[in-house]
Amino acid sequence: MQSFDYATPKSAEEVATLLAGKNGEAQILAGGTDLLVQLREGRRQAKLVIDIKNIPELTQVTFDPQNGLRIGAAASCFQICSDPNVRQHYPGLVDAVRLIGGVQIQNRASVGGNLCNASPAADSIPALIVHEAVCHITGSNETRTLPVEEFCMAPGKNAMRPGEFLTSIGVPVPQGNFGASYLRFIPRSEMDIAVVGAGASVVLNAEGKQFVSARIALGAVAPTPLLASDAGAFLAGKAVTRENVREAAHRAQAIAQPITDLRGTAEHRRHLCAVLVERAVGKAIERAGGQYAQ
Amino acid sequence: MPSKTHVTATINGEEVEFLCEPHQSLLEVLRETLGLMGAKEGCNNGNCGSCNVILEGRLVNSCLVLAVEIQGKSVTTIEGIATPEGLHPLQQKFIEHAALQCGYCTPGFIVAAKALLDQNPNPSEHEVREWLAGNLCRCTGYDRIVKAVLDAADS
Amino acid sequence: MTKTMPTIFIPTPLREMTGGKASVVVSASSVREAIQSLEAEFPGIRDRLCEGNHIRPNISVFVDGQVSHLKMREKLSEKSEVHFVIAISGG
Amino acid sequence: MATLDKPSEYKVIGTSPLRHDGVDKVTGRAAYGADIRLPGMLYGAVLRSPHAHARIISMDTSEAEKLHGVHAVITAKDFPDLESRIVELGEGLVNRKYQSNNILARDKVLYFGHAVAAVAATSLHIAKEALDLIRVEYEALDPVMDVRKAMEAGSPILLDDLRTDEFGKKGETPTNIAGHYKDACGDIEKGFKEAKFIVEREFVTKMVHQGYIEPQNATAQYNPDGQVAIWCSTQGAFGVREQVAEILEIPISNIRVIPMEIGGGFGGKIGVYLEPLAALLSRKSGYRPVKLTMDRSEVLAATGPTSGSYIKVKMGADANGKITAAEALLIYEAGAYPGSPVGAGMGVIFAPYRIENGVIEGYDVVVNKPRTAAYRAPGGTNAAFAAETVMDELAEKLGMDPIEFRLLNGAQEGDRRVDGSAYKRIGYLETLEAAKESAHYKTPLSGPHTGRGVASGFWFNYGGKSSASVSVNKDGTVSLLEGSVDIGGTRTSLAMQLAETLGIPAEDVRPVVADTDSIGYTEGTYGSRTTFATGWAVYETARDLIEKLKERAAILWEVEKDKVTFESGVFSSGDKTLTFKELAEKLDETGGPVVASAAVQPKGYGPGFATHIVDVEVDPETGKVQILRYTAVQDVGKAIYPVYVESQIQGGVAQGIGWALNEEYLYDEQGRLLNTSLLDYRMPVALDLPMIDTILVEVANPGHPYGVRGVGEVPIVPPPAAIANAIYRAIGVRMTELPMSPARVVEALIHKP
Repeated sequence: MQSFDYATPKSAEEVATLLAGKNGEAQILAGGTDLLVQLREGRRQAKLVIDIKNIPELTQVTFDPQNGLRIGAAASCFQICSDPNVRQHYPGLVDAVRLIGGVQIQNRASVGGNLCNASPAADSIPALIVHEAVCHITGSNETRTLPVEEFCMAPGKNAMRPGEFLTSIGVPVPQGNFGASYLRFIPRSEMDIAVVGAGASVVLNAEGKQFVSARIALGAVAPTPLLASDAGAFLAGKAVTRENVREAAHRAQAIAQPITDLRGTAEHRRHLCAVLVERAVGKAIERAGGQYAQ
Repeated sequence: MPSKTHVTATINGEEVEFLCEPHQSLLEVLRETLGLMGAKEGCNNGNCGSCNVILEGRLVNSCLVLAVEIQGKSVTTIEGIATPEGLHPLQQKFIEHAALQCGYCTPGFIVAAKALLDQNPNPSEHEVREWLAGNLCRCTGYDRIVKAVLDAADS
Repeated sequence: MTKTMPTIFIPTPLREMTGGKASVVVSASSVREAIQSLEAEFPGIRDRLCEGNHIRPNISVFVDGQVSHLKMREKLSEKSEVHFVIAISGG
Repeated sequence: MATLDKPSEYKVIGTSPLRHDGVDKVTGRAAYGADIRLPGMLYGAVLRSPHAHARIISMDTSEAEKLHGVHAVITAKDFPDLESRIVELGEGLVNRKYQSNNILARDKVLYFGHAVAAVAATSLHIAKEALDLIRVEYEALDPVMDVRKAMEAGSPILLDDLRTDEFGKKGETPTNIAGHYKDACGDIEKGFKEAKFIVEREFVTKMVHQGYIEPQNATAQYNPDGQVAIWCSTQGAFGVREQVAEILEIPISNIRVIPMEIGGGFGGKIGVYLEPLAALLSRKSGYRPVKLTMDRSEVLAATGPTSGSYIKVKMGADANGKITAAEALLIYEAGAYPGSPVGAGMGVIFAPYRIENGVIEGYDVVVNKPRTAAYRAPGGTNAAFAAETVMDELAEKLGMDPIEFRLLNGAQEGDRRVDGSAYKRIGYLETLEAAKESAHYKTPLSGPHTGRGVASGFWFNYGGKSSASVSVNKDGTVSLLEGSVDIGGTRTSLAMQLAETLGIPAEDVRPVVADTDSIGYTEGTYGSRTTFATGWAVYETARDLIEKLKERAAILWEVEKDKVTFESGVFSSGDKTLTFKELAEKLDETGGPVVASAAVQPKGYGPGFATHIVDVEVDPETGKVQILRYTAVQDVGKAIYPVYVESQIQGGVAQGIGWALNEEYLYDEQGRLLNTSLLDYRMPVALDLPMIDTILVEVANPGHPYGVRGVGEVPIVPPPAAIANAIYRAIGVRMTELPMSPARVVEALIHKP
C-alpha cells in the first residue's frame, strides 16, 4: 500500500481543518472496509488518512420521536443494527445494513462509508432512499443537507465538494401504517455484491387496504442507486392488490439501465428488477400490517 | 516518507508496544513485527476470514484494520485463544471432529467461532453457518466445522 | 524355446497402420520384443510408440491393467495384455 | 496380490485417532510457507502482463534497479534459454521450454497476469514500487479465448513452434491444437442402429480455479557454493527440486526443498511458479534470502486453473435400456501452453459403463488463458457433467429410474473400457446399490420447484514412488519420516498403517514430513496416491522393522531368529513374549538403535467410483438453486482413517457444487480476467451448503496390502451432473453450460421449449 500520514481528530471542526489543508489528497477513514482495499489496489490515493472514529458525534446513533434518527457517519453496521430504535422504526434500513458483508465487515463498515463510496450496488442506499433519509454534510465554512437520492453522482463519485465530509445521516420518523423493506439478489447466500437491490416503503390507510404513499428504490441497475418516483407515485391512492404492485414493479423496471458486468448480465438484472420490487413491496405491505386483496 | 508511529495496545492480554507505518495493516504488523503468525493472509481484502482477530470484543478482518488504529485497544488472536490450562473447547472440538484438513483457514474459523459463542452460546446450525459465512474453507465443505462449533457450544 | 504370445492392443490412431485391427497377438516375451514384432508386421508403427530406444515420454504402458515402470523391459506372459495410453496426471 | 483385508481384526485401521498435527493447527503454531522469516531476508514481487496476448518488444529495468532498497531485478534473460524437450517434472510431462516461459515470459506474453519480471527489495512496499518503474513495451496481439475459435484455420497462433501431436505423429503446420487423441471400440454405426432412443447434446464449461486458501509462496536462500535451500508451499518437494533444477539448469543435488505446511493444493501446487524466481533473486541479490508471496489476484490470474471445455456426447440405448453406442468429442482449454487434462476426460467420460460400441475423441487446445494445472480428478468433472446428463435423459426416455438404468449398464470386473483395457475388481455397482438403499433415496422429495438428481463418477487414482523410514525410540514409540506433504491428515493415515502393522497405537507413532535431503524420493501428494503408495512404503518399512526386531528378540532370548514370531504387536518364542514396547526398551542390550526404511513404486492402484444424490430447490423467478440435501456414495477400498476419508468426500462435493453453480473465470473482450478476488470468484460459503452425507462402500483394492484405493479425487466428478439432473427434475430444463448460475437458469427457463 502507498504511504500516507494518519490523523485522529477529536472534533468535526478539526476534520474540516485537516481536509482544507490537504487540498483533496486526504481520505476519511471510518470502517475502512472499502477505503483500505481501494488504497491497496491503487484505485484511490491518499497523502493523509483521517480516522473519524474518535469523534463522538460522528459515531453515535441517536433517536428522538420528533427529529427522528441520526446516524453518525462512522457508526458501524453492527452498532446501527443493534440499536433498538432502529430496529423498531426502520425495518428497511435494518434489512439492508444486515446484508453488508459478513460479521467481520458488519463490525467495521459504516453506513456513512457505504454511502460515500457511492457504489451503484451499495445495499444501504436504496433502503435510505425509501426511508427518506438525508445527508448532513460539513465543509470548512458551511453545512448543508442533501436527500440521499441526490447524493450519488456516478460510480464512486458523490456530491460532496473538496473540503466537505459527511457528518451524519438523518432519517425521519415514519408516520402512519408504515412498512419498509430491502431485498437484494446475490448468487451466493452471503459475501456478494448485489446483482440487483430493491427497497420499498409504503404507508397504508387505516384499514391497510389502500396505499397512502409509496417509495421504491433500485440498486445496481444504473450508474447510481435510483429512486423510482413514478413507480411509487403510481401506488399512491391505489388498492393494495398484487396487480397494482406488479404494475409498480414494471414501472420501476422501466427506469433501470442495467449493464452486463462480472456480477450479472443486463438481461438478468432487468428481469430481477421486477421480481425484487414486487417482493420488496410485498414485504413492506406485510410490515405495514396490510395484505393483498384476494 | 512518514515517520513511524508508536502504538501501545493489549494483545492477548499483554500490553504490547510497537512502531509501525500508518499504511501497515494490523495483519502485517501482527505477522511481520510481532511474530504472531497464526493469523493468515488468504486474500488481503476482507473476503476469506483467514486473518480474523477479535478487536475490542468484536470480530474483524485484521487485513482491513490499520495497525495504528489499535492504539489503546485490545486484540485477541488465535495465539490467545487457548488458556494456560489447555486448549479452548473450540480448539479441542475442531480436532475431535476432524474440522480441518490443510489447517490454513482454521485459526480464522476458531477466532470467528469464539466471537460467535461469546455472544450467542447456543447458536442454531443456521446461525453458525450465517456467522461463518465470512470465512472461506476449501477443504472440508464446512460440514465438520459447523458440527465442531455446535458441539463446542453444547459443552 | 517357445515364445509367449501376448495380445497387444493397438491405440485407435495407429489402427490406420494395422488395417483397422484393434488388437494383435504377437510372439514376444517383453514389451521391446512386442514392439519389434509389431514393427515387422506393420512398418512405421514403432516410430509412433518410441523415441529412440525408449517409449515416448507421453505414452504410458499398461500390462495386464497395471502401469509398467519397466516399460520396454517389462516381461510378458502368454496371457498378457499390453495397452499404450496417453499419460494422465492427477490432482 | 495377497490382501490382509480382515476388517474385524484391525485394531487401528478404521478408527479415528486425533490427528498428530492437530494441536499445531488449531493454535496457529503450524508453520506455513509464508510464515518463514530468515535473517536479512528480502521481499520479492512479480511484474505481470496487462495483456492477454502480446509480443514483448523491449524491457527496461534500469529505473527499478536504481530505487533505494532494491537488490535485484530479473527477467527471462536471467533464465537459461531452454530448448524444447518433454520431461517428467513431478507434475506429469511438460515441455521444459514452455514451463520456463510460463514462469517468466521471454518473447511473448500469453495471458493476462503472465509474469515478465521480478524484483527483490528490503520491503514488499519497495518491491512493489520498483515494479512500477519497470518499462515494458508490448505489441498487443489478438487474444484467442475460445477453444473452437482457436482451432479454426486463420486463428492467431500462440506458439509458433507448436505442431499437433497425434500419437507420435507431428503435424506440419503451426496450430493451436497441441494434441488430438482418439479411442474406439466395436462398431459405432451398428450400435446407433440398434438404439431405440438416442440423445445427443453439446456442453460448455468454463475455466475454474482450485481455490486453495493459501496463496503460493516461496523463500529461497542461495549460497555462494551453489547450494540453494527453498522453503515453499508445495504438494511435492521432490517435484519442486526437479523443476527448479531443470529450469535453472543446476544439479538437483544443489537444491534442498523444505516443504512447509501447505494451505490446500488440489493439484494447483504441483507445478512451480515462484520457486525459480526466488532462487534466482537470492543469487542475484548477493545471496540474501528472498521471500515471494502471491496475492489473491495473482493466484487467480496466473496459477491453476483447470480447463474450460466444449463437449459433445451422443448415446443410444435399446428398448430394454441397454446402452448400444456412445460417442464423445472433448475439446479442452490447455491455457497458454499444452497440457489440458483432455486425456483424463476421455478416460472418465464413459468409464462407469459397459460400452460395446464407442468412440471418444479429444483435442488439447492452447488459448490465451493461464496454463492449466491439475485440479482434483482433472478433466473428469467436465466429462461427467456431459455424459451423466445424457445418461439421465436416456433414463427418462426409457421411463427407467436413473439408478436402475445405471445398474443395468454399470461396469464390473472384466468389462473393457473404450480404450480396450479391462477392469479388475471395482465397486461401481456397489455404490449404485448403496445409493438405491440409502435413506436419502428412499425419502420422497416434495415441494414446488424441487428435484432430485443422480450422477456417477470415476477416477483412475495413481500409485507412484514413495519412501519412508522409521526409528524405534526407547519408550516404545516410533518416529516416522516420510516425504508426502500432509494436506489433509495423511500424517495420521500413514501413522495408522504403521501402527497397525507394528501392533502399536497410532498415538505411539511420531510422523514427520521430511525435506528432500532427509528422505528417499517421494512423489507429491496428488493422484489420490498418498495413503495408497506412501502407505505401502510405510507398510514395507514396518515389515522390515519387524524382521530386525525379531533378530533383537532372538539375541535377547538366545534363540535362532526363525524361532521368533510376531503377531499383533507381540514377539514370542516358546513361552517367552515381549510386547513391541518392552522390546524397544531393551534395544541397547541387543546392539543399539534400530531403523528401517523402504522405497516402493506400487502398480496396483485401483480406480474409484462414486454415485451422488442431490435434492435442489430452484427459485424460478431469480434462477437461484439451493442445495437441500446431498449424499455421496463412494467405493473407498478400505477407509484407513474414516473421518478424513469422509472429509475428503465432503470437500470434493463442496468444490463440485461451487463449479456447478457459480464458479467461472470471467474475461473481457481483450482477454483480461475480471474476477480476480474471492468476492467475485464465488466459491461456496458455509451458508450455501447443507451437511454433506457420505456412505463409504468398501470394496478392497486387491492391489494394496490393506485394500486402499485413492479417495480424494472422485468426489468432485459427479456433482455438476447430479445438480443439473436435479434442476431438470425441478423445473424441466436441461442445463448444458457450467456454471448453472442464476442468470443461465433464468435464461434457460425463458427459452424453455
